[in-house]
Amino acid sequence: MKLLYFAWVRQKIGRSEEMLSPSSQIATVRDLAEALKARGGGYAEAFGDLSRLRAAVNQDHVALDTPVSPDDEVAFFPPVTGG
Amino acid sequence: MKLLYFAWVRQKIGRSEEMLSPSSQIATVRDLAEALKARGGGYAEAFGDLSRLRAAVNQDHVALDTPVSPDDEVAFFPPVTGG
Amino acid sequence: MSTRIDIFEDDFDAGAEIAALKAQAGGAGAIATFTGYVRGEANLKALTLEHYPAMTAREIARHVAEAKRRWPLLGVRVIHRVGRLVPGAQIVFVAVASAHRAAAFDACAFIMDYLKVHAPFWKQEEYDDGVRWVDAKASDDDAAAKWKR
Amino acid sequence: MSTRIDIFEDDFDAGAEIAALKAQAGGAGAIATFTGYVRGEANLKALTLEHYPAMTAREIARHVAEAKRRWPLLGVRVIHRVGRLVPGAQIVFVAVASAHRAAAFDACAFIMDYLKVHAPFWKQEEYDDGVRWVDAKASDDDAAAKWKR
Repeated sequence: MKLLYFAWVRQKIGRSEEMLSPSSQIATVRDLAEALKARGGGYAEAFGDLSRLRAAVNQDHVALDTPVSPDDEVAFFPPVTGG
Repeated sequence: MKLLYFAWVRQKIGRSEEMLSPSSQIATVRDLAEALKARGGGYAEAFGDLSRLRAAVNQDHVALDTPVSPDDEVAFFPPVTGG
Repeated sequence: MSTRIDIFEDDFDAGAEIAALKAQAGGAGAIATFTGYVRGEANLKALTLEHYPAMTAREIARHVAEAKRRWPLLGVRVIHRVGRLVPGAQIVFVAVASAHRAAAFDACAFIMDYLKVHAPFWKQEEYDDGVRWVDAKASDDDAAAKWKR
Repeated sequence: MSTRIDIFEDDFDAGAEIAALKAQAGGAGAIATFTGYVRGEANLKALTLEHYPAMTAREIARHVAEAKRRWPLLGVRVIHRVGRLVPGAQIVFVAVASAHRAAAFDACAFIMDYLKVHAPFWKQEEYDDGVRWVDAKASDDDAAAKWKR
């Protein structure tokens, strides 16, 4: 699973992307976000308030309850501010 | 009085402008149009159907019943087609 | 607010006009433009535009002033060509600068609708077999009427 | 229908883009454009735009396709800059060619409203005393919502 982070999510985490082999417990975007939050540090800050985050799976905006699978590209970012 | 003609009004009359010393009978734009029509020839053609004509006095669109005075600039033309 | 209105035979450079407007309208966040071209429909060879210079200049200035009253504008540029124009040629250009995009778009469309309907221009179409004067169009009257209030 | 979409750091020449669009959209009678600039409000030093390249390109293409479905368009050009931009800099350009002006204006405003709201860009403002991420704006959401039907 490829993870991408943008804007202040990227800044808090300290990287713009990473690869992850998700555990079988991770069924949805929310599960993934909770697992990342549990890493603590910048991750805990970035994922501390999920209402402030938006997500995309394979470049489509999705709700947190959307299923994810290991070969997905999942992105986390603040609400887009537009151009 | 300065008279100006545009588009097919100009073409039928054969000139784009002329000076006129209006008789005291000419009180309105309509009177002026009728007097010009009475000249016959191209004027009779141009002013044959007043519903097809529009007029301006001193560069303002006006109705045919608008008064005119000797120092006005009066223009006759078809409905504008815009740019 | 800078306003420049020209009615002439010359061609124009839309990019240079946008840059000049931006230079004059310092804080502009938005410039909306419209460029109109002669369409080569039905074997049209050329379009010849005639106008009433003193009245055209006054009327366009009045419509631009009305646009300034309705929207917070920072600059307006209007160019309208007259004379003989062949299909594909630029015929009209309106650029409006404002802080925000909605005002720039709306004012540009507003000025264009008036130009296309009420400005004292008369068009003559030229075909292989002769010329004919264009009649005023009802659909354009509708476009201008929507701004009435 | 020609469609060109670019998201890059480079500056652009609006006039050259209009000319290129016109050349590709032969019978166009109308080109409406919008150019957005960085506004230098409240001592802003610069704006830095970040985006999600794969998603940005897809989303903009989808909005342009939706505009083509709604209006009879002959060509669309979209440029959006990313990276660090100072006040006064060009940031976005949309040009739409159509046979008639209403379609060109409406489609241009439609694409701009979507770009300003839904396109996956994030903006960071830079001041003398630091930087801050810009929050999503409700007024822009309203502008995009008016096209829903």
